Amino acid sequence: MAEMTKDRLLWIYERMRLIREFEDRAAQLFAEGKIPGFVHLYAGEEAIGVGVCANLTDRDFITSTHRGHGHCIAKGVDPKEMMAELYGKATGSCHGKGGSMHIADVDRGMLGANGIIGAGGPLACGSGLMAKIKGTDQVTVCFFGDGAAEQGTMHESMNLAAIWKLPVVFLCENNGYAQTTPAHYHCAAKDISDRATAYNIPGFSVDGTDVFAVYEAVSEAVARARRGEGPTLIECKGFRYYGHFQGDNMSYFTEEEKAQNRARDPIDAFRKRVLERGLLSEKELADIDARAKQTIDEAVAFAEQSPYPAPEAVLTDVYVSYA
Amino acid sequence: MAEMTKDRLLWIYERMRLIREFEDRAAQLFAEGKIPGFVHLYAGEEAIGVGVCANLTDRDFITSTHRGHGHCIAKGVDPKEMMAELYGKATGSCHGKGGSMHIADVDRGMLGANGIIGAGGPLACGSGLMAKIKGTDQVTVCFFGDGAAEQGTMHESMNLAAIWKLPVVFLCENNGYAQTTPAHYHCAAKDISDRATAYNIPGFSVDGTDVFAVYEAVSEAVARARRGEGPTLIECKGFRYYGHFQGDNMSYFTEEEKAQNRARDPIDAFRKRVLERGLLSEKELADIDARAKQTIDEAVAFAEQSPYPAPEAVLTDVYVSYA
Amino acid sequence: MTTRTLTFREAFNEAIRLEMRRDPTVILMGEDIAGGAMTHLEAKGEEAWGGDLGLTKGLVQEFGRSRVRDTPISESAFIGAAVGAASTGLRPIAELMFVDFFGVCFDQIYNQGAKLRYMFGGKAKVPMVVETLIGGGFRAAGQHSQCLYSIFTHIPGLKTVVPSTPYNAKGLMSGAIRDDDPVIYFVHKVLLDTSGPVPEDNYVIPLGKAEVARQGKDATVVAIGRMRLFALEAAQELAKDGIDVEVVDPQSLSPLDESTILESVKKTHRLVVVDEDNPLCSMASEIISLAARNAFGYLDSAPQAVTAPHTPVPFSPALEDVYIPSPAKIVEAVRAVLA
Amino acid sequence: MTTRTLTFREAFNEAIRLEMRRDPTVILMGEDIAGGAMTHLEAKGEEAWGGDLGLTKGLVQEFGRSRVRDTPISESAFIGAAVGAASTGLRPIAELMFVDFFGVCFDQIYNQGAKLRYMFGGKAKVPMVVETLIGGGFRAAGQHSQCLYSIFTHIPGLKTVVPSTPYNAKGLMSGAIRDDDPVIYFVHKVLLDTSGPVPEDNYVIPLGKAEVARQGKDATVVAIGRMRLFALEAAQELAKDGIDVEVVDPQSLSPLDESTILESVKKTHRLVVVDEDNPLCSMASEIISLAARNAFGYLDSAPQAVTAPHTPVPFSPALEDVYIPSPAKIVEAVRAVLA
Ligand SMILES: Cc1ncc(C[n+]2csc(CCOP(=O)(O)OP(=O)(O)O)c2C)c(N)n1
Ligand SMILES: Cc1ncc(C[n+]2csc(CCOP(=O)(O)OP(=O)(O)O)c2C)c(N)n1
Ligand SMILES: [Mg+2]
Ligand SMILES: [Mg+2]
Repeated sequence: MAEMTKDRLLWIYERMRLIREFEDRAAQLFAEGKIPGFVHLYAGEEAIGVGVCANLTDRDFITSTHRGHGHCIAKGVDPKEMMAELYGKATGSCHGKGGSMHIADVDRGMLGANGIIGAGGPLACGSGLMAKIKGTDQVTVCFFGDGAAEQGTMHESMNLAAIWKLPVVFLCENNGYAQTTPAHYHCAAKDISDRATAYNIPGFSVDGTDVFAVYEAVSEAVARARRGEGPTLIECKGFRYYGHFQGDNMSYFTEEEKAQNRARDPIDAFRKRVLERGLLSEKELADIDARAKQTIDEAVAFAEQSPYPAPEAVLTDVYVSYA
Repeated sequence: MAEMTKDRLLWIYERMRLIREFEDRAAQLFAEGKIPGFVHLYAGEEAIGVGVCANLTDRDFITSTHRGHGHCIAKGVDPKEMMAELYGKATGSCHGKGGSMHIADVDRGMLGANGIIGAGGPLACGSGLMAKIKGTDQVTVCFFGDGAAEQGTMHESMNLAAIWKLPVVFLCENNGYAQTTPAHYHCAAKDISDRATAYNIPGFSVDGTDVFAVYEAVSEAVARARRGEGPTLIECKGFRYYGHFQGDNMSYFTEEEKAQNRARDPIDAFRKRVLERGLLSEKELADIDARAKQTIDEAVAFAEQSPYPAPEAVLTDVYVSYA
Repeated sequence: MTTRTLTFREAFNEAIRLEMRRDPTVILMGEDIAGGAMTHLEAKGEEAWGGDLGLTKGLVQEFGRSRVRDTPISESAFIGAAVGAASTGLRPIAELMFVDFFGVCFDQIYNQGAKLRYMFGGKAKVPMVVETLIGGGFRAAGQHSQCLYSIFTHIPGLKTVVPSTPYNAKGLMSGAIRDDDPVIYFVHKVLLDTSGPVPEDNYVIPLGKAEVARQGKDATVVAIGRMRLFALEAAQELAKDGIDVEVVDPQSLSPLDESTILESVKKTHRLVVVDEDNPLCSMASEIISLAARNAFGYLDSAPQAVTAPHTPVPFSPALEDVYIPSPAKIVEAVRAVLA
Repeated sequence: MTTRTLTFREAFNEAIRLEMRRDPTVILMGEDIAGGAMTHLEAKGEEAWGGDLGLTKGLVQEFGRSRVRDTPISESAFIGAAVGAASTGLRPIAELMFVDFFGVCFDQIYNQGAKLRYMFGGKAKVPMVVETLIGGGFRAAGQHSQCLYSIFTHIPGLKTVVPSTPYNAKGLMSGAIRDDDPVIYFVHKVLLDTSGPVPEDNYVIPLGKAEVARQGKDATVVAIGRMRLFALEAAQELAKDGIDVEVVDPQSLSPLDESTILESVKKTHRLVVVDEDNPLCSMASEIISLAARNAFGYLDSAPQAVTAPHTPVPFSPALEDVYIPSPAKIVEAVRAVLA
C-alpha cells in the first residue's frame, strides 16, 4: 500500500462509504415499502468492489451480479440514477425498466447487474474479446459469487478466456453463502481459487474485508491482463451484513457469526489502518462521511421527486428497429 | 494384472475384438450406403471401454456419448440389436427410433449413447443418486470426451457428485480431438485430470491404449465409489482410427500421427503382452478372432433381414400415456 | 372428507408431503429448499426458508436430508440428475426456482427427460416433476417474471400443468407426481397467498382435464393460471350488463383438453383467450388456432387474444401493471367478440 | 449486376465473406469453423472442415485467426461472448452448430442478448447473428433434426429468419449482419446443396419482408424454409387440376410480414400453413391465429396446418420420411380447405 497516493486513499474511502450509505438507506426504504422487488445489498463487501475498481479506468469493463449496487458505485455509476432506478422511476439508470437487478451504464464500462447466476462470465469474455481483437488495452473484471462458481457458465468462461488469453479477471466474491446455502456445502473445492488449476491460470484467495489486499491482488492480475497474458482467478473471502435479499430473516446466521462479521467491518478496518499510519486524518474521514450521507440524501430526494415512466414506455427499447 | 483370471483375459480380448470388428464393418456398411446418419466409430479406443466395463456388473450403470458402440458392446448390449439399430430396423435396440447416437439398454445398465456433448454427466449423477438413496452398491461410470470436458455440465456434475459423495466414476476419453479441434487448443488444463483439484477428488491420467492400466485405475475408483467415498476423475489418453464421423477426410491428422497411432494399437498391445507372458495362446486368440467375426457377420445378416418399423410407429413411445 | 381453507402454498406443500409419505421413491431437490447444512437450524428442527417462497417448508424435517436435498446453483446437474434418477427407479421432484432460469438447463429437460423414452424405442420411463415459479406482479423484472410455458408445451415428451387455485394446485401436483412421464408444473408467484377450500385427503386431478370455472352462454373465455381469476372478475363485471361468460381453465396445457374447449366454443360461438405469456407462438395462439381449425363453422366472430405484449417484463410498477393482462382488458375483448 | 448459379452453401458463405470485407468489426466464432490449431493445414492454406457442413469454408484463410475463431464445446461461453462483444463494439456471428444444442446455452441468447437493451432502458445495442442448422432428412435422429424456431420467435428481443433459397440465404444473411438487433438465422441442412441464381454483388433482403413465391387465387399456402419447396411442388401438382395456389414464404418469422400474409388470405379466402416444426405453440398455429384474428370475415373455410407430429424426430428412414411434411400432405390439405 506504500505506493498508494492520498487521492486514491480518499477515493477508496469515499466509495466504500457511499456504498454503505446507499445500501443502509435502500434497506430502510425497502422496509418502508418505497422500493419494490428483489433487492440484494452489498453492505459488508465494500472492500471488494472498491479495491477492484481502484485498478480500473472508465474505459475498462466490469460484469456484475444480482448484488450489483456496490459494483456500480465503485465503477462510477451515478447514485441518483441508481436510486431512481430502484424506485422504478423514469429518471433511473434504465428508465425504470431494469430495477436493482439490471442497473447498467455501458458508457462507464458497467455491463450490467444480472439476474442470472453465472451469466456475467460469458459476457466478460465478450468485452475481453472485443478489446483483444481491436487491440485496445481495456480489461474486464467479472464479478461472481461463491454460489455462481458452481454454474457451468463460469467453467466454460474461464477455460475460454484462458485458451484465448483474454484480458479478463475472474473475481469471486465468496461471502460464505449462496442464499441460505453455505459455501462449504455447495462447493467441493477447498478454496474456489483452487479451480485456477483447471485452467492453468494464476489463482489466489485474499481477505475480502481488506481493501489493500484486494487492491494489490487485482492490480497484479490487471497488469497481467493488459500485458496480454490472459486471465487470473481471484477469490475474495468476506461476508454480507444483510440477508440474501430484503425480507430474509437470516435464521441461518448464528449470533457468533454476526458478531465475527461486525468485528471484520471493512470500513472500520480501513479507518483504523489509515489513522494509525497517519495517512488520513479524522477530519478528512469525517468530511467524506458527511459528503456521502448528503449524496445519498440527494439521491433519495431525486428518486422521490422523479416521475414514473409513461405507460407507452412498456413498448419501447425492445429492438433498435422492428419492421 | 497379476490377479487377472484367464476368463477375464479372454473376456477382455473378446470384447475388444468384437468392438473392432463391429466398427470396421460399420465403416464399410456406411460407405456402401447401408447405414444412414451420423456414425462415430470407436476403433482405437477399445482398451478404454473394455478396461472400464471389466470392473462392472450388469447392475452397474454407464452413461455414454455419441461415440457409444464400444461402450455398448463392453457393457453387454447385443451386437445384433445394435447393428439392426444402425440400419433403422424394427428389431434394433431402439426399434429404429434412435440410431447410432441413441443406442441404449437400460436393463443392462447402459443408459444411452447421447447426441449432446456433456449430457451424460448429470444423468450419471442421477443413477448415482438413485443408488445412494436406495442404498444399493451400484456404481455409475460416466464416459465423456476431451471436448466434453469444456461443457459446463461436466463441471456441475463433478462438483455435485463430489459434495454428495455419489458413486460415480468420471471417465474422460481423451483421444486428442473434439471433431477437428485438438485438445491442446480447446483445453486450458495441462491434463484434464488436473481438474480433479477443482472438486477435491482423486484424479489421474492413464494410457488409454493399455487395457491393464485402464482396468487398474478404474478398479480403484470403483472400489472407492462402492465404499461410499465419492467420485474419481480418470483421464484415458488414446486416439481414434477413423474420422470424427464417417465421411470425415481426416485432413487434420498428419501421416506421422496416423503411423504413431497404428503403432499403439490397443489390441496388438494386449496380444503382445499376453503372449509374451504366456497368459493366452495364439490358438485361444485365433478362436476369439473367428468367433468375433462370426458374431458380427450374424449381426449384419440379422440387420439386413429385419423389417423396417411400420409407419404408425412414428407416433408411439412418446409418452407412457397422453390423455 | 373434511375440507379446510388453505393457501395455494399450503395446498402445494401438502400434496408433496402426502405423496412422499405414500411413495418412498419420491424425492425432492432444489436450491435452498432444505436450508443448507445448517446444523444449528437442524438442532432446532428448522430449515432456513424451505425454498425461496417457502413452497417446501417443513419437508426436510419429516423426510430427512437424503430425500430432501439442497443443491448447488447447478440446474443442469441436478435437473439432469432427476432425469437419470427417474429412469433408474426414483420419482424425483426438482425445483427450478424461477422458470426464467430454464435457459441454463433446458437441454436436460427437453433433449434428455423429454426424449429418452422415444429415442430408446419405449424402453425407458422418466417419471419426474419439475416445479417452477412463473409470472409477473412481484416487480422482479425481465429475468424473474416470465411465463414461458408455451416453450415447454411445444416440446413432445413433456407434459405441462398450470394450476390456478389451492384445490387444483394440490390435485394436479399429486397427479403430476404419479404420472409416468416428465411433467413441468408452473406455479404463479402471485397465487401463493391466495386461499380456498382444499380436502384433507390425497386426491388426484388427472392431467389433460380442463375445468369450466364458470358456466355461460354468450362467450367462451379460456384463461390460463392466474388469468382464470381475472377472467372470473371480468365475467362478474360483464354479468352486470347481462353478458353471460363461460370461463374455461385448461389446467393442463399438454395434454390439452381440446374437447372441453371446443364444446364451449360450439356452445357460445365466441372466443377470447387470456394468457400472461408473450403473444408469438403462445398458448393463446395455439388455442385460437385449435378453434379456427376445428370449430370454424361455429365461430360467429373473430377470436381475440389478451396477452402480454411482445416485450420483456418491465420492472417499474407503473409499467408492469400495464404489461400484465387485466380484467378490464378481458372485458374489452369480450365486448369486441360480441360486437 | 452479374448473376451466377450458386449452392445455398456458397451463397451463405459469400454473404459472410462480403460483409467481413465491408466491416472489420464483423467476426465469426464456432466449433471447428477454422480447423483447430492445425499448423500443417495452415501451412497448406487449408482448414479442416470450415464447419461441420462446410458453411464457413475458406473464411479463416481470408480473414485470419483473430476474426475467425474455433471455439471449445462451450456454447454458453462463446455465444455469451458474442453478446458481450456485440454490446461493446463488434458485430459477431456465432455458429450454433445444430439448433438442437440451444438447450445448453439459451440463457445467453434469450435472457442476455435478447433483453439487455430493454432492461437497460435502451442504453445497449446487441448487433449479433447466431446461425444454426435445423431440420430433418439427414437421419440424424431426435437431437440433431429439430426446427425449434418457434421457441426463438416467442422471445421478445430476438429476430428470426428462415431462408429457403440461395438468393434469400445471401440477402437475409447480409441483412442479419447489418441489423442492430440479435438475429437468429436458421439454415435447413437439406437446402445446403440446392442451387439457384445469386447476384455477385452484396445485396440486402430487409428482415420482416415475406416473398410471394407463387401467385395464385384459389388458396394461400404459407410455407416456412424448406417447406417452400414442397409447397411449390404441391402447387404444380394442384395446377394440373386447375387449382391455383399462392405460396407465401415469410422469410422472417420475427418480425413477421403480417400484411403480405393477410392480403393473400383476403384474396384467396383459404389458408394452409406448412411448418416442419412440432405443432403445439408453433409458427403454424401463430399464422393461423393471425388470420383468424385479423381476416376472419374473409376466410371461407377452416384453415389447415401441415406440420410434423407432436413427437421427437425418429431416426429410421422409414419413420423420418413419414414424420416430415410432404408435398402430398400439402396437396391433401389444400383440397381440404377447398372442399
Ligand atoms: C441460474 C440461476 N439460478 C438460481 C438463481 C437464484 N439465485 C439468485 S441469487 C442466488 C445465490 C447466489 O449466491 P452467490 O453466487 O454466492 O452470490 P451472493 O448472493 O452470495 O452475492 C440464487 C441461487 C439465479 N438467479 N440464477
Ligand atoms: C452441446 C453440443 N455441442 C456440440 C456438439 C457437436 N459435436 C458432436 S461430437 C463433438 C466433438 C466431441 O469431442 P469429444 O468430446 O472429444 O468426443 P470424441 O468425438 O472425440 O469422442 C461435437 C462438437 C454436440 N453434439 N453437442
Ligand atoms: Mg455468496
Ligand atoms: Mg475427443
